[in-house]
Amino acid sequence: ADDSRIGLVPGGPHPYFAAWDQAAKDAAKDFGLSGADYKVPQKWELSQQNQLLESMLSQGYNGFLIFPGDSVGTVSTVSEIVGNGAPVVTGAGCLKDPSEAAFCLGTDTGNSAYLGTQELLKILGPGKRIAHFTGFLVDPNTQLRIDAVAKAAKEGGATVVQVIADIDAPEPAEEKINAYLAAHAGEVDGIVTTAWVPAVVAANALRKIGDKRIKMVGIDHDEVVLKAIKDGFVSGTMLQNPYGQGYIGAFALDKLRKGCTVKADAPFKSNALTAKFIDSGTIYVAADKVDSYVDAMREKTKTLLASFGDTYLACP
Amino acid sequence: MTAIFEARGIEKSFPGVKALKGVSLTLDTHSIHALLGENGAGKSTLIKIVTGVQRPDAGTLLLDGRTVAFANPREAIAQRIGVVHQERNLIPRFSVAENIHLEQIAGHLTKPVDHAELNRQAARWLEMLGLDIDPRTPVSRLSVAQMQLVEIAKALSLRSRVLLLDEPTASLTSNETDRLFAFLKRLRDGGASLLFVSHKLEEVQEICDSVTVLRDGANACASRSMAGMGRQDIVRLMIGRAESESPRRDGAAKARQAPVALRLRGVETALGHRAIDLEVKEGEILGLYGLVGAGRTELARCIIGQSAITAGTVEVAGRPARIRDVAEAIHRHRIGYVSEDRKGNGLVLAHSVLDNAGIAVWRALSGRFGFLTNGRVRAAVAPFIDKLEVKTPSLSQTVGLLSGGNQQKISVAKWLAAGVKILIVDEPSVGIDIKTKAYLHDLLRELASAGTAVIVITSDMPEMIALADRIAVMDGYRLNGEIQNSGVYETMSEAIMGLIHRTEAAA
Amino acid sequence: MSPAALPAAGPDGALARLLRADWFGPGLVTLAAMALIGALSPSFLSPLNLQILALAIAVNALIAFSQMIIIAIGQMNLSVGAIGGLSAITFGGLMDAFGLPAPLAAGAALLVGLLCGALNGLFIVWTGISAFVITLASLSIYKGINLGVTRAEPFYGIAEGVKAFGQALVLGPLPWLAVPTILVALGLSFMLARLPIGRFVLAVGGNAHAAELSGVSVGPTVVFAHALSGMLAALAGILLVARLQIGQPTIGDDWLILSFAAPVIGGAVLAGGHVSVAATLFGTAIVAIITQALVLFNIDPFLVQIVLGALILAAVGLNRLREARLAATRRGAAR
Amino acid sequence: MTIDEAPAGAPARAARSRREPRPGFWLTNEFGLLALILLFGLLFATLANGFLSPFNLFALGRTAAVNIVIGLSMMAVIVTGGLNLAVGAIGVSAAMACGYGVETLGLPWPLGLLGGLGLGAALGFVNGWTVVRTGLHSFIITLATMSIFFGAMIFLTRAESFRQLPPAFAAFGRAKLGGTVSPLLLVTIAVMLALVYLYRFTALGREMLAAGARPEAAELSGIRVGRVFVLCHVLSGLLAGVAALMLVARNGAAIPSMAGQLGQDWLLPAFLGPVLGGTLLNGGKVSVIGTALGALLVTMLTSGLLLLQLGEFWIQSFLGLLLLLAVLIDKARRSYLARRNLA
Ligand SMILES: Nc1ncnc2c1ncn2[C@@H]1O[C@H](COP(=O)(O)OP(=O)(O)OP(=O)(O)O)[C@@H](O)[C@H]1O
Ligand SMILES: Nc1ncnc2c1ncn2[C@@H]1O[C@H](COP(=O)(O)OP(=O)(O)OP(=O)(O)O)[C@@H](O)[C@H]1O
Ligand SMILES: [Mg+2]
Ligand SMILES: [Mg+2]
Repeated sequence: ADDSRIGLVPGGPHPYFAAWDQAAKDAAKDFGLSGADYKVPQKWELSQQNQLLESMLSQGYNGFLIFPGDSVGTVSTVSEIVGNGAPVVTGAGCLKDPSEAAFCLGTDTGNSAYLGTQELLKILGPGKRIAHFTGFLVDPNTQLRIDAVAKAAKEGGATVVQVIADIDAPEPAEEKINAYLAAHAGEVDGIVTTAWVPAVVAANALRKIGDKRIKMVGIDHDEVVLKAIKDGFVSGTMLQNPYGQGYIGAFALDKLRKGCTVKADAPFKSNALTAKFIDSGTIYVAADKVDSYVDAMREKTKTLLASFGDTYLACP
Repeated sequence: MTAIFEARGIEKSFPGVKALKGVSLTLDTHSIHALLGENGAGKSTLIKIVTGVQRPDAGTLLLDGRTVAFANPREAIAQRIGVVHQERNLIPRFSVAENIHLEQIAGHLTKPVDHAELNRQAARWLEMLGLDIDPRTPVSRLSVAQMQLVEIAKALSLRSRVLLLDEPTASLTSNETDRLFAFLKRLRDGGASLLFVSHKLEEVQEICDSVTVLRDGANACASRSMAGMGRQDIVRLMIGRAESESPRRDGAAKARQAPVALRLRGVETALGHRAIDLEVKEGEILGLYGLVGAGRTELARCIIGQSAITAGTVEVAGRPARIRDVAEAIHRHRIGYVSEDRKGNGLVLAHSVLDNAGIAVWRALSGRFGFLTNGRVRAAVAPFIDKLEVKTPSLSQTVGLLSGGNQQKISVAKWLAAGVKILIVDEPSVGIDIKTKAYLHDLLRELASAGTAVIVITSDMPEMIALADRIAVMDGYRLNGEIQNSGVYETMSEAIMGLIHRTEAAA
Repeated sequence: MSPAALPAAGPDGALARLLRADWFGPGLVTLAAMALIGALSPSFLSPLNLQILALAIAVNALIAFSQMIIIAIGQMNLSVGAIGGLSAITFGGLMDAFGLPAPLAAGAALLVGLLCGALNGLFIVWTGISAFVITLASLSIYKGINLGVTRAEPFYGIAEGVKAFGQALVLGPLPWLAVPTILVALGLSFMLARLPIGRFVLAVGGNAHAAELSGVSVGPTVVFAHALSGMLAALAGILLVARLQIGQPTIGDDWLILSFAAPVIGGAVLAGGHVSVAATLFGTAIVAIITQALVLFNIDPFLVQIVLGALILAAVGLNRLREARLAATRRGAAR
Repeated sequence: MTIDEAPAGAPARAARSRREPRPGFWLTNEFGLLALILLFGLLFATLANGFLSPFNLFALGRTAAVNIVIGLSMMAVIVTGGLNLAVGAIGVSAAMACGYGVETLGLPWPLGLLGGLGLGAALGFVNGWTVVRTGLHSFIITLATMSIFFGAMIFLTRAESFRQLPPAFAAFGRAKLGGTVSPLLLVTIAVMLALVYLYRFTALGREMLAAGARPEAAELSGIRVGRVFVLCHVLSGLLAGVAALMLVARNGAAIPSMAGQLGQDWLLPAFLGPVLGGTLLNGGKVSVIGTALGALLVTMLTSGLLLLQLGEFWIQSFLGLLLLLAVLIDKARRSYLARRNLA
């Protein structure tokens, strides 16, 4: 409606969310919102995000797409926001049930890691050894990813020989991943990365040692990773759909403000965190699709949007 | 003799204090000029203004008849005005040599420092002052007296035309002082102009040609010739009346029968003392004399539990005592120690007068849940602060802002308030003016008469002879012997020096 | 190494002097750690691994030096990371967006670092407000500019020459990236030990008032130290861009702790006046070796932090033990 | 002992010569901060929409309440001339211990709270004891223990949150007294009062200050410096625990990420308050009120800037500039007053 002011708030500054900015602008135009803004906490800090959200509420924003800074810690903030009459949808990451968020629109982090590992094993064949590079341990998703990779490896008859975590910053990531490859390159056949920075750094590291024997599956759409795929140093990457999250999230929030409600019998999926999960799309991109993945994502967004209202919302 | 430097009508205020009220002073070539006054009279402030450390509120400075204004110490140094400040101003981790020549280094911005050359040059200055230390030693490892000599060497190395010395001899013994004076006289004869601040009037009379006296920030006399001035004349100018000789104590005889308060037997320490046998009786004042580096301060530190006693026995009030830390010494055995290094560890300079004077009694004064108010502390310490005539705008003044002498009074007042049974006083009158010194001596005597055992460590021979009942002489971390004090300066000083040189002769 | 660590009086030989040197303890710990880890896991001493180690040390040492020079004047610089980050994106941005040749871009980035540092110093001297507060504010400003310019997105268009430089080797396992660091280390040692400005820095840190009284210009010295610190941080940022091959806006975000840890492990006195280039270098090496060892021995990621903390404690504890021994023997010899 | 028998005239003179003038209230840090808070408050109230809205004031107070206690926790160690990098790690550990006690062990919540605080104090003790025993700088010790405490917490909890807490917890964090005041603010005020009492009116508090300002002098005056320093660290740990439990109430759960990786997110608020409030980093001087005002000022600046909606990525720059501006204004005020006082 014309009085909807939607805020799109990630957990902190990160290139992944850049697409939300465009999505917000497009949504405001396409759906006739009075405003949709992408606002970024200055740091990846729960308290900073909370403060930003509180401030936006004071400024009159009345619908929020939020990437929860913490899947449990943000529950309380969300319920405060909802208590003030502003609907909340979580995007890219979910809140742990129970929460007052309408639903979660994102990538199933665990499943994505699971699928990515499967893709890797498809390339490697059975009985191989893989390493897993991932992000901060304080992020509960990290544990989900570790478990998912382990599960896929077990099913595929591979062994996870090493997990390196807490490398969401480029410097330690570079140091640890390189050190690992320097010492153990011969003892590992594949690498799966489930966080942005490790994917970038590992792609560069493989390029550096020029070893195409080790196969790698990355995550997200960083240019370095995409280029490494083209050049053959990385086999593929698990892409998510940030633009779709932002665009559809804004659409749904506007509807919710107009009096729509979430259907009780909607075909939500469930993941490790919530039973109200909607998959915004995950695709595996290998060298053949590097140039066309954007179209694929657009397509996915379009189909999701077309049926979204009917599938998930009950409108007066 | 011609005037080289002149200060006219200098004024300077600090928050709450008017430190200088129109002070004038003229320095001549070929002369040593004394600047005298009580603690807080404004001597150091005047020196700081002359050397560009502080700016005057009013008044003019003339060098060679031309008006000068120094915006910072560098400009004064450039005009060859050197200074030894009252406070130690050395870079603790730099070597002795580099400290001495820091001004030189600051003069050549691009020339790499030649440490070997600096060491060679510094060695010469050290030798001239009779300081037997390696120029490569970091100054943080020196004793107070050694630092003072380094600071003097630093000023001398500039070969200044005007040299201001603010209590350079405060922590020196007569030996070093004599050496220094010989040197200063040579400088004077070479044409330099020297300003000398001291509270030891014997020294002033020995080497000064003219004198300026300050009283409460104003001239009591400006640049008068010393000729014909007696000690009493100077004293009258300084404090407005003549000095009253305090009579020697007669308590000494009584004390001889009193019970022993502290006894050391065959004590050896981790710091290197050997075979120390020493006792002090209640009501007795024991003097501990020795040259710089004799180990007296160190012995005191071992007694109060700061360093370990490795052999022998210590008895306090007749009972064997093992003192493990200073808190135990103070609270259980009631032994207090007035440190010689008041800036380093005698006072908490950043805290108020009240907090410093009361620190040793907080525990005793605090009530339930450790409750303690300023009022209660003030009631306990104010009498002593008054008695010592501490000059401070208020009890909440920061101690670091007081004049040197007044700081020293606070560090003594602290122990008076604590009411200890054994008091060790290390160089008590460093930097204290004669009036206060007399008070302090009276006070120590009074304390002793009331039954406190007092150990006085001092390198000031006249003070030692005026104060002590009995004098123990230390050298090289051993006790050389003891003598009863007869109070007659000549015989006593001879006897003491005899004891000191006994080992040297033997060695 | 500062000659403050020069031996004192006494008839002691070269060995005693060595024992007393600041870098000796950390150096010993470094060697012992390398020998131990090398014995347990031979691949640790492989050329490739040594090269990785050298790369990590090369950048981290510059970060540590950048802080060390400020510790030397008895202050803190909380904005090292922010300056490094800003310089890094300047370097990357000029190449990516304006197609500037790498040397020019690097020069500009160094200038940005120098300027940022000098501004810190000027403000501290001019206002007399503690460096902590000023650099805290400027940390926010510099980091904010970084975010404002990049919108948190990296610059990818790094010149090929820079990328090649980031991976090239000089000799054996010694990477080219380490060369600027080695030069800086040598220059800093010489400056701190022999050049008047270096001595001023240490004098101001040891006792600013005394230095002022001795004719040292305290203000300019402080500004100089901060400008130098900014430039070293910038250099670290530039090298990091070469190493990471992208102009990450997050560069510098977590330099702060590291920048203090290495000098302090190397025996720097936080109160000022005493730092050692060699010891800081070894401090950096110790942290890098520990980090690598944790990866090498495949420590459970949930245990990594505990082990890291314990090892740092062990390293400084060992060094401390040596110092205590030394002090004890010195006291014994005093008499 | 005759020490008490001062000369008859002395006490009278003491009273006369020392009318303790309050050393320029207008010159104090606290007044400066208060003036700045009013100044910027007024500015934001006129420029920023919604600054004075009840919800914003409520949120502001609640954020400030936690930041103040975090600042006080750091202040307790800065007194010794050291610092405590492990405040965040201790805080999270305390919160998780409380959550574990209540959720897993099923303890009644007051016991859970006590358990959390107890662990905070105990970890503080570990820090203090290690610092005093080894003689190493607290920087390096707490750097290491930060890793160790946090690592142990992550290892034991596997980064899982505790959220089955009594609803009273979350209700407390969200309650509004009189529409705008968070009860967390009251907790903070209680903590401040206790600390003011400690530093002003107890022997222990004074000993902490004296020992921090000059350990050598304090030692020679009979203060057991080592013991006092350990107590400072214990106090710091305890306060970190209090801050963490306040955050538990605010978040309605005990979560391992509430202070960020290694608890480092707390470091900035931990230092900002004390430093702006006039606590000397080399020890010996504290200001409880100043720390609180400092934390409040920063929280307010952040809130005001967010409301002003300046370019979203530039906010941090503006915050830095405002901070700089604030200290400059304060500096100008001080030199102005100092000049006038002397004239
Ligand atoms: N920086 C300062 N701030 C406030 N008061 C000061 C400051 N410096 C000196 N004063 C005060 O000015 C007066 C003169 O001090 P000054 O140090 O010049 O005395 P002095 O004659 O050198 O005494 P002493 O013999 O004890 O060294 C004293 O009352 C002192 O407390
Ligand atoms: N070899 C040494 N290395 C380092 N410091 C030393 C050495 N020898 C002595 N010192 C220092 O020199 C000083 C010697 O003692 P000090 O001069 O204080 O003795 P004292 O008898 O108390 O003399 P005074 O009271 O006249 O100063 C001590 O402070 C000690 O720390
Ligand atoms: Mg003086
Ligand atoms: Mg002595």
